[in-house]
Amino acid sequence: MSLIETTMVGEETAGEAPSVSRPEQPMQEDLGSDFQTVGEVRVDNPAISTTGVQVYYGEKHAIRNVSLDIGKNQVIAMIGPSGCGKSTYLRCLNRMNDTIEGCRVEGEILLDGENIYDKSIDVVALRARVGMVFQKPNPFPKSIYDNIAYGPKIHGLAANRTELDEIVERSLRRAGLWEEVKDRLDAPGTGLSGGQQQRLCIARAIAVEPEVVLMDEPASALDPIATARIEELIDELRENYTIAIVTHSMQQAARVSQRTAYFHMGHLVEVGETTQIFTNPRHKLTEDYITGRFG
Amino acid sequence: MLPAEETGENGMQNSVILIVLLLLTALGYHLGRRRALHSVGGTQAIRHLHSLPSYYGLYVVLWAVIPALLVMLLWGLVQDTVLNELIISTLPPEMQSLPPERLGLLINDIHNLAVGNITSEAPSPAIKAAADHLRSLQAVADLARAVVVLAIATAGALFAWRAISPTMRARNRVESILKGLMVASAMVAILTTIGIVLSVLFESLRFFQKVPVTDFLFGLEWSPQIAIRSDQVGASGAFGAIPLLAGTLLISFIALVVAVPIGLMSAIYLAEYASPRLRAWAKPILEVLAGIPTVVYGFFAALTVAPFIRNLGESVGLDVSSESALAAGLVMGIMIIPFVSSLSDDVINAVPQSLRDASYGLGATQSETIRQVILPAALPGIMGGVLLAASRAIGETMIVVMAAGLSANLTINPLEAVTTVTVQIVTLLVGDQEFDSAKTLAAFALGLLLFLITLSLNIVALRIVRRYREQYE
Amino acid sequence: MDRSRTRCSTQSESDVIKKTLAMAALSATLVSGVAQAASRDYISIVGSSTVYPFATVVAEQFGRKTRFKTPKIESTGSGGGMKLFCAGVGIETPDITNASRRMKKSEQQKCFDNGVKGITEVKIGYDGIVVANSRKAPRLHLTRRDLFLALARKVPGPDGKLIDNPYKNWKDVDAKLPNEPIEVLGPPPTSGTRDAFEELAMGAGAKTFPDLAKLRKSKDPAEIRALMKKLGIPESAFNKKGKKVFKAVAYAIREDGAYIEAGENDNLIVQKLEANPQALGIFGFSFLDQNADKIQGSFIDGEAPTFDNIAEGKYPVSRPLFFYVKKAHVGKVPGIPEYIAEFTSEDAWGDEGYLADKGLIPMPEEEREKYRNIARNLVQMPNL
Amino acid sequence: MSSGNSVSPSFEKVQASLARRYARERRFRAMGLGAILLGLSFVAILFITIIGNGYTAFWQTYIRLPVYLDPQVIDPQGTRDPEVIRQASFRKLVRQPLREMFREVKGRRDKRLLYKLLSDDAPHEVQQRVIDDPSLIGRKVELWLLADDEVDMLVKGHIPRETLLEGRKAKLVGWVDRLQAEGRIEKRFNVPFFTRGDSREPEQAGIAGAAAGSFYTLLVTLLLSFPIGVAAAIYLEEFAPKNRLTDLIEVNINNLAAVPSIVFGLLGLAVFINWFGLPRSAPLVGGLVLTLMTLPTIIIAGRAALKSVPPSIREAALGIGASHMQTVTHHVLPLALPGMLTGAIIGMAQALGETAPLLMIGMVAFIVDIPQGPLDPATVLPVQIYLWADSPERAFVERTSAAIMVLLAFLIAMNALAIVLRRRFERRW
Repeated sequence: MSLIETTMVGEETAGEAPSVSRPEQPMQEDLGSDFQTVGEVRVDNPAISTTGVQVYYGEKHAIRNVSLDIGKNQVIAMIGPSGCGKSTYLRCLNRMNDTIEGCRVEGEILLDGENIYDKSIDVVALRARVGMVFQKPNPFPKSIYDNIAYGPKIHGLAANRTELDEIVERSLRRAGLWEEVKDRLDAPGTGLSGGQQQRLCIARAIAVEPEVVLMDEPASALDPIATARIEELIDELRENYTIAIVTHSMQQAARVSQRTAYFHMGHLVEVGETTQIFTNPRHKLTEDYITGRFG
Repeated sequence: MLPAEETGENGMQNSVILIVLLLLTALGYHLGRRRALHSVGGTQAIRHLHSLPSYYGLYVVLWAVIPALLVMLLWGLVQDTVLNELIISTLPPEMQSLPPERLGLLINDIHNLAVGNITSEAPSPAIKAAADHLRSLQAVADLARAVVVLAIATAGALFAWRAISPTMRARNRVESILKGLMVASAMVAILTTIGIVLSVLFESLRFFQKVPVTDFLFGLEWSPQIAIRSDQVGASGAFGAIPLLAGTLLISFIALVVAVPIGLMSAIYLAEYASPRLRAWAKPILEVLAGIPTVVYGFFAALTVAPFIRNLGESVGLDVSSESALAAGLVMGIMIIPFVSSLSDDVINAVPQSLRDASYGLGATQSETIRQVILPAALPGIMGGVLLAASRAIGETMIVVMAAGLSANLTINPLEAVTTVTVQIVTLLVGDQEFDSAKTLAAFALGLLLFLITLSLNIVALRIVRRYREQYE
Repeated sequence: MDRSRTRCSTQSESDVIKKTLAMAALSATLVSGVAQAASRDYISIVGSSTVYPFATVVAEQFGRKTRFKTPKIESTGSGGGMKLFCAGVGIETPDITNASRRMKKSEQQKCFDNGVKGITEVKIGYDGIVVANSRKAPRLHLTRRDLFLALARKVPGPDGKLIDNPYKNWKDVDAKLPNEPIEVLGPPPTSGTRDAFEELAMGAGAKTFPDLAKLRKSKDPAEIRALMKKLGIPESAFNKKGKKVFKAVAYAIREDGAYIEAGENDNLIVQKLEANPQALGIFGFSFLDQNADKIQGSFIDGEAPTFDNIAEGKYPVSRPLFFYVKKAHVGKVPGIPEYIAEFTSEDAWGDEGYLADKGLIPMPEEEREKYRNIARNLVQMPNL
Repeated sequence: MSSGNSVSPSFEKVQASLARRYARERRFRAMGLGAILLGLSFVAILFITIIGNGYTAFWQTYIRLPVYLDPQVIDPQGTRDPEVIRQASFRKLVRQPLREMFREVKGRRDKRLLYKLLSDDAPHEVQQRVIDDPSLIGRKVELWLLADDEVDMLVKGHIPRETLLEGRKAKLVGWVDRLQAEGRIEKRFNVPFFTRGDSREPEQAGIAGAAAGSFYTLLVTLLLSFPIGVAAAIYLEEFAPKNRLTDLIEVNINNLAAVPSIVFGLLGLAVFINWFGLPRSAPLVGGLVLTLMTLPTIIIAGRAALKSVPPSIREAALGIGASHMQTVTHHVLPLALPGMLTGAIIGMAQALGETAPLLMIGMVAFIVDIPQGPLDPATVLPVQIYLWADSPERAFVERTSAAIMVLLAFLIAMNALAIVLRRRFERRW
């Protein structure tokens, strides 16, 4: 385990003008191509370990040299202002970026020690291991049952109908949705409320038994009560899954995650224990962001 | 070339009126806008206006144009009648007392003379005088029309202009006029249907007086060749529509069997797999198929495909009719591929990306995503496309006229010749047979039948589509 | 801010104006359209698709030689033409209708009822109906009896009673004919060609059977009933006129697939014959004439379907063609007498006229003279 | 770094299924590609057949003859007045060189056949030349004159020599051979094909009349059906309340899309001709009928395009205080317009190729004069194709195909427009 201590650049920035901050301008600050992340990027038992990830959308350099570990059975929150690249980074982790034309990923992303961008890696199998939940609830135009059963069916996880029933029930229970929908499994998934739909999508993701679940602002389209349900759920899921969550809400990050990573203009600025990040940010940009000076 | 001149003159007069009208509207627009602005004291106080200044301008324009055009149209409709009446009243009494058709011919002669066309007989002085009179009347009428139309336009504009005040709800008024126009446009569909029903209903009723409805609807034999003409006696004259319907359905079915898989798979490939370049080329090329005239397809079917199928059949020992339903169906299928593919493609593109993401995020392959997520979501739209294609197939005429033949066999063997409803309509209507026989009338009855079938089919289909929509929206 | 707002809305409103103007232009066209409909300065001709090719040549020559506009000729079929022609008098109705058969009494009655009283009938020549096959196959020598036996729905069986046509092969019809299945592409019942073929070929073929010939002539109900019984014709088909019963038998073409109704497009039949050498086709002589490299006409009763044979009346299956003129329109629609004069000139319908080049079989000279007089003097067809 | 592959049991199942799933994926993809290739090959076969049949029609056979423009025949008084020249008979002048060249031809019949080397139109051509340039009078000029269609077919090889040798016109072959040997026969670009109206003589027949007819017909159709179609689509999709009337309209539109075109012909006959008294064979009536026919297509496509504009855009516009109408005209309509245009182009393409309904309203007609407006009697390109296809003369076969080629050229132009529109405006929501 190499611990990359990278305070140099950060200290410089922080030391230069802590009080002369120009909150209206930090977005223009270019951190430079040799910027080094502040904080501990590596953990002891990573589910995913990334090193020097670069993402380009055509000409646009969207992710700049990000190295980060995602610990097993942990929740890691990615925060940062809009357009900072946190979603892009998340989508690298199960190669969802492949579906976007003109997107190019460089660097090393290891899942259980295998580089997922390696030619030998099968993207379908990868996504079965690294599931994803999206910002907007996107249930299929099918019944609730079929929504959950979809993944297990295509992957051939259930040998027969009984097994499939079990998987559906288990997933819905884990997602805390079973009691609400058990009487209407044949109703269309699109007929549920927003919060229920999102939990349905989570249930759908975990029905495939992934190792890692990526969540891209899963609660941003939901009301506070539904959000609270989702947050509870994330906390419960941590037992079985590794979760990476992108969120705009710092409170949410503080509530659900163990580690937090702060992104800024494609750079991973700072990463650390959630409590540390929120109570004692080490980089000035992180501090500005969490204290609400911009973003 | 003289008549062309006449048309030109008429057209020129119209275009002059239209150009002046155009200038008037431009002026009206400008003035209306200015008055609106002035009424509140300039651009600074624009927020005191109820609507944007341009709406006031538009309001003036609509008032100028719509009444003027209506009057112009109406004038055009009555001018000739009125002029003819005037001319007739000046004709000698013995001419006036002619029966109306003859009088019409006489008027034609006068018109031809008036515009300087060659006439056959040396015109009588009375006719000559009438022609001169007509010419001068026409000149007066044209002038009067221009004056009246433009006056009405000006009056309308002035009226609207004077009504402008800051509190006038110009936007709402303009919008309700536009909305009225839209409703009128939508009503065209209903008018068309009424027109169709009326055009075929009466003749059909006359047919059903001669041939019982039940014989027509449930008869298993179609053989209009005998017992129709007054000097022919029939052994088996029959007007059973079932063989025709069966033939229509057989050919349409073959067409759909060809077009739906090819069209749908093409649409899927183009929407989901193809590079933008292939897509940009292949889609329009496929659409060319929809635009190739059916006459061309008819020849293609009859001269290239039918002999080919026949030879192919013979080489494997099958007895294939030279006008097989298969040939017509295949070619018709080719024709309707783009109906399926274009519309499916649009619908597939309209399926939200988030559904694709969700499926990929679960580790589905592209084909799994397409088959299990995108297609079900796009199904109502695709059904719409298939439905449109099916209606094309059922209603298609020229291909089957040329390739499917006329023998009304009740069969489901695609290698035999069958006939369709449309073919029979055409043959019955443009043949050499005596008119007003049950045969001609049968064409209208077939038209009505076809119309009713497609109507009920569409109502059912629309219900299905709607239920899907409600489920997934 | 304000300015951009206004501009934005003006733009879309200019669209509205454009649309309004387009509508205006169109309504103006409609207006002038209605006005125009009140007069006509060209001859309007409708009718048979068989006469169409001849009428069009005449019309073109007429348009070129005279100062009148070239007539408009629609191919509506004889029946459709009659319907339009008899709809009434007035410029919205046609001046002349072509027909590949004589005007029927019922049609003349309709004309009369609608005020079309003066009609001149002009016979213009003949059209031979040929039975042809691909040049790839041997040329056939048929008789009208062969045609009847091959194509009738019911034919006299061994015991003289009528039976469903059993012949599937030409050899069964006549041992001299080739061993090929019977497959004949021909016109549908709606066609004038079919009418003529039934009468001239099938009817004549049927008459070679003595019982049928007797039936045709008979007007005695008892004799008819006896003959019908002998022939096995059901009672229900009885008619006072033996001829009608005869027609019902002789003119009925089989519907078991050996005779294929192939539409009115004769060119298409030619192409199909080429693709399928076993098949025979039935169509007008002009198509044979033009496609002599691809198809050959069968001999019928020993006569080849040649121009001369048809003109001389040797070839048995040919029919007359006509046109009808509405007298009321003469003088009111410019050019009608001149058009008739062109049609009936020797240059056009003569033995060496341009119509002969197009495949019309000219009438004998006396007949031409007769119809020329009728046409030029607009002699009225006898009223009912 | 990582603890190796602690693969879960479910993942094993995933891996086990992969090969099968990828095979299915490949099959599916191949099917898609196959479908496209099949579709494209249909287009190719059609085009090859048509072009193979028709390209020869763009060249026409001409015969070069030394014509003496005899002043005695043309203009004895020497007035050089075009009116005088117009009255003169040029037929003799054109036949003279043939007589001189083939002195051995005797007998009325053979002479007539000899004159058949040239088209009927040849004298008119010479006449026009002389009118354009009266100084030619009195000179002997070598002129290229239009050959008869049979000569043309012979030169192009569409009629085998053997067949002609068997027939009444056997002698033609020898004469043509001689002219060819003397270099007096040449194939030239067929300009008349594009500038003339219909004719019964194939060598003189052109598509200009039908093209003009198609133009006026489509103009009427476009001007009526696009605004009405778009307005109806907007109303139904954006404004119409959900009630019985709307349902009725909707059912009607969908049904009209399925009504056979021939029935629209019946409607046109009954309503426009018999009731409104509009003239038969007029592009105006054709245009009206085709408008009613294409309206459903345009409305359905228009509604689909409007539907694909996400509601969020409407809400956004309404949210900042735009009226319903403004929302539609400023935001929804511009976004939906490309889709609507695609529908309109498909509709117009249909209209351009439609034959059956025009049969009923008298557009299947022989019309020589090129129509000058939407009210002159006219025919349209597909009907012209239908008519030519039905003509017995062999030379019409290639002309039919050539006319099809021209029609297809128009279609391709229209489709090119559709591509441009789509390329520029297509978007995915």
